[in-house]
Amino acid sequence: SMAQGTIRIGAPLPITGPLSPEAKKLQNGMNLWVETANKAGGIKVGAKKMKVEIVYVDYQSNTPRAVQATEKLITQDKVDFLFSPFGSGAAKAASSVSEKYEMPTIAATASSEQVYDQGYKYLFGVYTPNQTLTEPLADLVKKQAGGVQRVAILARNDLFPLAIAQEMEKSAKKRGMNVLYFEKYAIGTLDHASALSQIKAVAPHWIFATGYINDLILIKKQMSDLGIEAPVVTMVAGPAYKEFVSALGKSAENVTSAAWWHPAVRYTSKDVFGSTENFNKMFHAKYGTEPDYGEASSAVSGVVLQLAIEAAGTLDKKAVRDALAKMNTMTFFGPIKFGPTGQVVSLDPPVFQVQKGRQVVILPAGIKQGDLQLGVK
Amino acid sequence: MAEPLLSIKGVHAGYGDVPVLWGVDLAIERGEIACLVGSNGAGKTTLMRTISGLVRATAGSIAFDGAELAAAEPDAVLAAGIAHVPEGRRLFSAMSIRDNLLMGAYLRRDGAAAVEADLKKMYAMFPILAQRQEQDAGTLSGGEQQMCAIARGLMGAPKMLLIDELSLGLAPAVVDQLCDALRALNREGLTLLVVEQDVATALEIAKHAFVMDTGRITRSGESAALANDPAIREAYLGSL
Amino acid sequence: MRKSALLAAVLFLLVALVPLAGDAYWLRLGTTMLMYGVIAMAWNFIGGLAGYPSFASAAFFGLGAYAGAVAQKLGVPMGLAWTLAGALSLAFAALLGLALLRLRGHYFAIASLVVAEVLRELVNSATDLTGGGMGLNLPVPHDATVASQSEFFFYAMLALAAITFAAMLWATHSKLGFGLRCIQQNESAADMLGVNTTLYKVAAFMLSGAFAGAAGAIYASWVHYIEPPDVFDVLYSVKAIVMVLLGGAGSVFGPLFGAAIFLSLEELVWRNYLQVHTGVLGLMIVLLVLFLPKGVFSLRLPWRKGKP
Amino acid sequence: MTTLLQLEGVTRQFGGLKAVSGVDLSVAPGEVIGLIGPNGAGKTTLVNVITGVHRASSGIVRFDGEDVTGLKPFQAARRGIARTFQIVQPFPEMTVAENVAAAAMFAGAVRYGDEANAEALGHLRFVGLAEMADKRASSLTLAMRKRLELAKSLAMRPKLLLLDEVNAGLNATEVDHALSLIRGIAARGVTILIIEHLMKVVLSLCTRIVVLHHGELIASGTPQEIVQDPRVIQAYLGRRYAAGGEAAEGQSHG
Amino acid sequence: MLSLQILANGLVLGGLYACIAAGFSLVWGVLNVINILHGSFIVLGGYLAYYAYAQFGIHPFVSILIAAPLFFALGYILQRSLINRMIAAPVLLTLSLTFGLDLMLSNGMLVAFTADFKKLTLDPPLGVLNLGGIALPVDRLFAMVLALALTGLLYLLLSRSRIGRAIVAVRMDREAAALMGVNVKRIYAVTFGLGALMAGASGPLLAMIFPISPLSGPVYLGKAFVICVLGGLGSVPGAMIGGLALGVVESFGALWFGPEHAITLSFTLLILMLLFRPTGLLGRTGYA
Ligand SMILES: Nc1ncnc2c1ncn2[C@@H]1O[C@H](COP(=O)(O)OP(=O)(O)OP(=O)(O)O)[C@@H](O)[C@H]1O
Ligand SMILES: Nc1ncnc2c1ncn2[C@@H]1O[C@H](COP(=O)(O)OP(=O)(O)OP(=O)(O)O)[C@@H](O)[C@H]1O
Ligand SMILES: [Mg+2]
Ligand SMILES: [Mg+2]
Repeated sequence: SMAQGTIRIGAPLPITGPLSPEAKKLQNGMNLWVETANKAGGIKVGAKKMKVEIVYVDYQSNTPRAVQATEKLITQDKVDFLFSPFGSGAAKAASSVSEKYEMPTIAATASSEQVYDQGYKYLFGVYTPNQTLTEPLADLVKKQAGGVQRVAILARNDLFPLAIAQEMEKSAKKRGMNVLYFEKYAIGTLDHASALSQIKAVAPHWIFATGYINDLILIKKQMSDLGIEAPVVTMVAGPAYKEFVSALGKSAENVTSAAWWHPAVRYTSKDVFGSTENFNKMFHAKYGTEPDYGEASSAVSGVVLQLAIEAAGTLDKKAVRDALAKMNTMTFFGPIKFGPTGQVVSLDPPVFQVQKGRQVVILPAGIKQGDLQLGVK
Repeated sequence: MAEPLLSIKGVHAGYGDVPVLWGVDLAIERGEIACLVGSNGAGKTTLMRTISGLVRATAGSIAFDGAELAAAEPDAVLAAGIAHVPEGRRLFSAMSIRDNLLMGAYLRRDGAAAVEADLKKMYAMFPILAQRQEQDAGTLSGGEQQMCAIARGLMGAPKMLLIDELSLGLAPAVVDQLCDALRALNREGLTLLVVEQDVATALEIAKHAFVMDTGRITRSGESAALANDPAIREAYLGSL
Repeated sequence: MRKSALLAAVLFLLVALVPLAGDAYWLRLGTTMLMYGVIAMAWNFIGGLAGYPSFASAAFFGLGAYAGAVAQKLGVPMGLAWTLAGALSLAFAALLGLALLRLRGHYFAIASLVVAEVLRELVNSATDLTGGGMGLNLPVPHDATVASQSEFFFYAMLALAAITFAAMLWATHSKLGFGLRCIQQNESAADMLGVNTTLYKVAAFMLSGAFAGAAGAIYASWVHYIEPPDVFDVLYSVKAIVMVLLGGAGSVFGPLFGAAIFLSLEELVWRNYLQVHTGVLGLMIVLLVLFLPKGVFSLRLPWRKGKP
Repeated sequence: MTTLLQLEGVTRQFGGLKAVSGVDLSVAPGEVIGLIGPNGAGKTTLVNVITGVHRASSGIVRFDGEDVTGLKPFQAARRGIARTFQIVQPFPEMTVAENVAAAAMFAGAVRYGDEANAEALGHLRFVGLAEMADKRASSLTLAMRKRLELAKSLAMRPKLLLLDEVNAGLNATEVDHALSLIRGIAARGVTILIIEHLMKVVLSLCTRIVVLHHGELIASGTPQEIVQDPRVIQAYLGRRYAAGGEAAEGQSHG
Repeated sequence: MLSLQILANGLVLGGLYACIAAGFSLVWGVLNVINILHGSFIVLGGYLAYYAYAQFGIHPFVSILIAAPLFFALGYILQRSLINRMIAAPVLLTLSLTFGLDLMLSNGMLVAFTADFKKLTLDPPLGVLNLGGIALPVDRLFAMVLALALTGLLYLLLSRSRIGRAIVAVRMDREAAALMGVNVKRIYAVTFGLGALMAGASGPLLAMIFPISPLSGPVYLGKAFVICVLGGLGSVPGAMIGGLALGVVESFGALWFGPEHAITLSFTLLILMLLFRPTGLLGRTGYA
C-alpha cells in the first residue's frame, strides 16, 4: 500500500441486511471525510502527503461475518488501519481481531463500556460512555420538572439499548426518583400493548424507552393509541432520525432524546472541516440533508485517524496507536481525548427534544435552541 | 351390434421408462358386466389407471362413447362418464363417510336433490355406511372402507364403473350382497368393468371376461366358455 | 466402508495442508468450512439417517457455544470446556429427544425449530451467567502469536470434523444406522420388527447434538465473542439442511461436500455481487433444487433414479 | 404349558364404539387358529391389541405365561409375537434381503452383518424370493410383497404369528402357493392366528376357528362346526353356506 | 381493569395474527409445502399499501382490494411455473426451494425499497375508541375485524364451496381426488394463490400498524409457524383460534412474566402443545 502512496482504511460495514440503513449513514460520513481530505492533498505522513482510500466490506449485518470481514481486510486487503463494524456488539466482536493483529481501530458507533473494558490497546471509540447521555438528561429533568418522581423504563434486550436503560435507572435513582417499572422486551417484539398498559397503570412521570427506530416508532404509536401521557417521554435512539418524526407526526412532539452529537453544536477546529458549521454545510452540499450523529461520528473517526497519523508522522501502527492514546485535540465533533480504555471522555453529548417537528437542542446550555417542554401525548 | 361403449386399441403405458402395457386391445359393450382377470403384476391395475387418466398412454387409443380419451386428464375422463374405484380404496381418510360420498359427486351438475337421492341409495345398499355417516373414513375397518369406496365411485353417476379388486377384504356375505347390487345397477344401464382375483366369482357375474398376462390381453370371450376352459381352470381357479 | 474411510483419510490429510498456504484468510475460510461440515454431518445423523427433519442444529450449536464459553469464563481449560460443551449438548439432546421425537414429520420440524428460540431467550435473560444481550467475551490468549492461534483453531475444527466423520461412517455401517434407516422408511413397521425406535432416534439425536455442540464451543473460543442472536441463528439449522441436500443426502461424503460447495457459493457471490448477493445465492439454491434435487453429485450418478 | 396366548376379557374402545369387547381366548402352542367375522367385527383391532399397537381398554393379554398387556410393539416383537399387516409395509428403499435381515436382527436377535444376511437369505429361499434378494422392495409385485412379509415375520423367529389377510388380493394359484408356505411355517412349530375372508384358506388350514361379531366372540369350534353354525351363517357366511356347509365349500369364493 | 385492557389488546393482536397465519397454514396443510416466502409476501403487500397511500392517497383498506387479486395471480403463477414441478418431492426440498425464492424476493425488495423502515401513517389518524376505560385503537380494531373477516371468508370458501371441498380432498389424497374429477394442478395453484392472497391482503393491514422493512418477513413467518401449530395444520378456523390464542397468551405473558418472556412463553406453549396435542387445537389426524 505504501508503494502506491495511498493509505487504505478497512471498513467492515453492514451494507446489506437489517442494519444496512446504518451502514449507509456511516458511509456518508466516511466518504465525505475521504473526499475532503483528498481534496486538501491527502494526509501528511512526515514530509509527504498521501491520498486515502476506504475499503468497504459487507458483513451482511451478521456479527460472525463482521469478524471474518475484519480479518479479511487485515490479511487479504492489507489495509493500514481499520474502522470498527457498526454498533457495540459487532465492534466488540471484531476488536479481538484487530487486537490480535495490533491494528489501530476507530469505533464510530460503539458506546457501551463493555466494548472497551477488555484491556485492548488498539481500539478507540468516539462515543462517550452511555451514562454521559442519561446523566445530563436526568439533571435537566430534575431541575426543570421538579415533580418528576415516578419513572418507567422499557428497554430492548440488546447490548446498547439495555446498557443505556441500566444507566438511566442508575441516573434516576441517584436523584431520588422511583423506578417503578423496568422491563426488557425481546428483539422482534411486534406488540408492546401489555407492557404499555402496565406502564399506564403505574402512572409514571417519566417514561424512558430504548430500542432501534422501528421499535420506538411502534412503542410511541401504541402509547398514543392507549392514551398514555406523561410529562416527560424519552426515547433512545430513534428521535435523532428524521424518519422518527415523519412516521409519527404529532405524536412525536415533545419526545426527548440524547445523542453524542447534534448539528446544532458549534466547535471550531483545526481538522479538515474547520468547524461544525462548515461540516454541516459540506454535508448538505453533498447529500442534501442535515447530518445526524451517526454521520458525524463516522466522519470524525476519519478525522481522528488523520490527526493521529499526522502527529505520528508515520504509518507505523504502534506509533499511530500511541498518537491516538495521547491525543487531546478539538474537532468539528467536539474535543477529543481518549480515556485509559480508549473511549472518548471529553465530550458533552447534547440533549434534544422534538418540538414542532424539529429536533431542538435543549442542553448543553451553550448551544441550546430551546427549553424543555413538558407534556407528551 | 352397436358400437362398443369402451374400445381400447393398442394401448401402451408404463411407469417412468418401465413399460407395463404392451398393446392392449379390449372392447366392452354398452350395458354389460365385464371382468378382467390375470395374475399379479399382469397390469390390470395399470390398465384401469390408464383408462382413467392417472397413467398416460404412450401409444394407442381409448375411445369411450364416441370420445377419444387416451390423452385426457382424470377429470375429463370422469366427466365423460367413467368412474374408477381404485385399488387400495384411497378414501379421504380424515373426511367423514358422508363427505367421501359427496366427493364422489364432485363433478355432477344435476342438482343437490339428485345427489341426495343417490346418497340414500348407497346407504340402502350398505347400511353400515348409513350408521357410521359421520365417522372418519380412515378409521373404518378394511371391508367397510371397500364398501365406502365402491359407493363413492357410484356417486359420480357414471355410465361406466371400473372396480379394481371388487371383493378384496370383504366378508363372503357382503360379496353376495354386493354382486346382487351390481347386477341391479347393471340392469338399470350401468356398464361395469371389474378386476377380481376370485376368478370364480368374476366369471359368475360377468358376461364377458378378459384374461391379461404380462401387459397383454391373452384370452377373451364369454365367461361361461372361459369358465369351462381347462387352461383357465388350471391357471386361475386353483386346486381347491 | 473401508473405501470411504480411506478416501476420507486422504481428504482430511490434504485439508490439513491448508495452513502451509500460510494465509490467515484462507485459514479462516477453511475453519469455517470445517465447522459447516461438522454441523451438516451432525444434522445427517438425525435428518439423513433417521429421516427426521430436524431444525435443532442452531439450538445445539448455540448451547455448545455458550456452554463452552461460560465454562472457560469460570476457569475451565479450553479443551475440557469443549468436551464439557459437547457432553452437555449430548445430554440436552437426549432429554429433548425423549420429548420431541415422539412427534413426526412437520410437527417434529417445528418443535425442533422452536427449541433454538427458547434457548436464545433463556440465554438472553440469564444475564448473570451469559451476559444476556450484552454478549459474552472469551479471553484472548496473549502469549500465542496470531498465526499459531489461527492454525490451532483450524486443526481443532479439523480434528472435530474427522471425529464426526468417523462417527458417521461407523453409524452408517452399524446396527444403529441400519435401524435408523428402517425408521426412516417406515417407522411403525420398524417398531413391529423389534426396533426400539425411541432409543434409536434418541441416539441419533444425541450424536447430532454432541457434534453440533462441540462445533459451537470451538467456534466460541475461536471468535472470542458470542451473542445470542448469532449463535442461535436459525440459519445454522437451515444451512445444515441445504448443505446436506446440496451434497446429496444418503452419502457419507454428502454433508462435507455440501458444506464446501455451499461455503464456496456463499463466498463467491458475497465477493462478486455486493448488493444482490443473497438474491444470487437464492437463485443458485432454486436452480440446484429444480435441476439437481438429489445433490450436485447426482450429475455423475445417472443410474440412481428416484421413484416417480 | 398348555396355552401360548391367553386373552382375558380384552376390550378396546374407540370413543363410544367397542371395537373389541370382552374377548376371552386361549391358543395352545402349535395351533393354527382362524379368526373370522364380518367386516368391522374387530379382528384387526384385536391383533393390534395383542401386538401392542393399541392398548387394551381393559382386560389382560398373557403370552408365554407372562402378562404382556401394554407392551410396546417392539417389545412384543422381541418376545416372539410377529404379525403381518393387512396392507403390506416393506421398507421400500431397502433391498429385499435387507428387509428380512432387519427382522432377523432386531426381533430375532441375530448379529448384525453376515450372520443376519445369511439368515435372511435362508428365509427368502424358503418363501421363494431368493432371486429377488438384491432388488429394491418397492419393485416387488403384490404377491411377492406378501411373501416378503412372511419371510420377515419368520426372520423374527416368532412363537406366535398373526397373519392379517395375507392372502387378500392373490389369485387362486398364488393362494395355493401361500397356503403351502403357511403350512410349512406351522410345521416348524410356529403357532399361527390367521385372519382371512377367503374361506377355503381358513377351512383348509385351521384346526380351530373363532368368530368375532360386533367385537364379541360368538362362536368357536372346528371348521365343520363353524360352517354349520346358523349364527355364523347369518352374520358372516351368507346364503351360499345356508344350504349346508359341506356342499358350499367346493364353490366357495374367497 | 388492567386485565380487561390486556385481554382486549391480546384479542386485537390475535386477529392480525390469524390473518398472517391462515394462508400459510393452508399451503402447508394442503400442498405439504412450508412456504418460506409467506413473510416476504406480507411485507410486499405492506409496501404496496405504503406506496399506494404515499403516492396516490389510496387508503390501505382499498389497497387490500388491489393486493388480493394481484397476489392471487402471483401465487398462482409461481405455483404453476415452479413449485408444481417439485410438488411430490420431500418437504425439505420444497422448503429449500421456497427458501431460495425468499432470498431472492427479500433481496429484491431490499434493493427496491432499502432497509429503511417505512411507516404508513394515516392522516388524519383513525383515533382511539374508549370502551368504559378500555382503549381500543380504531385502526387496529378495523384491521382485526377485516383480518377476521378475510379469514372467515377463506373458511367459508373452503367449507362451503365446491373448490373448497376439492382443496380438502387434494390435501388428503391427491390421486383419489383426481379420480373424483378434481383438476389437481389447478387446485394446487389455486391453493397457493389463496395463500399468497391472504399474505398480500394482510400486508396493508399490518402496514397501518407496524413499520415495514424488507427484513421483517421472518418475524411474520415465525408467528405464522407458531399459530399454525397451535391451531392445527391446514385448518383455517384453527389459524383463527391459534392466532387469537397466541395474541392473548403473549399479552398476558408480558403482563405476568415481563415482555421479555412473552415470546419465550408462546414458544414454550407451542412445545407443550406439540407434546400433548400434536394435531393442534382444531387439527385432525391424518394430515401430516
Ligand atoms: N407406481 C409404479 N411404479 C413402477 N412400477 C409399477 C408401479 N405400479 C405398478 N408397477 C409395476 O407394473 C406392473 C403391473 O402392475 P399392476 O399393479 O398394474 O398389476 P396388477 O395386474 O394390477 O396386479 P395385482 O393383481 O397385484 O393388483 C408390475 O410389475 C408392477 O411392479
Ligand atoms: N381408530 C379408530 N377410531 C374409531 N373407530 C375405529 C378405529 N379403528 C377401528 N375402528 C372401528 O372399529 C371397528 C373394528 O375395526 P377392525 O379394523 O378391527 O375390523 P376388522 O374386523 O379387521 O374388519 P375387516 O375385516 O373389514 O378388516 C370398525 O367398525 C372400525 O370402524
Ligand atoms: Mg392390481
Ligand atoms: Mg381388518
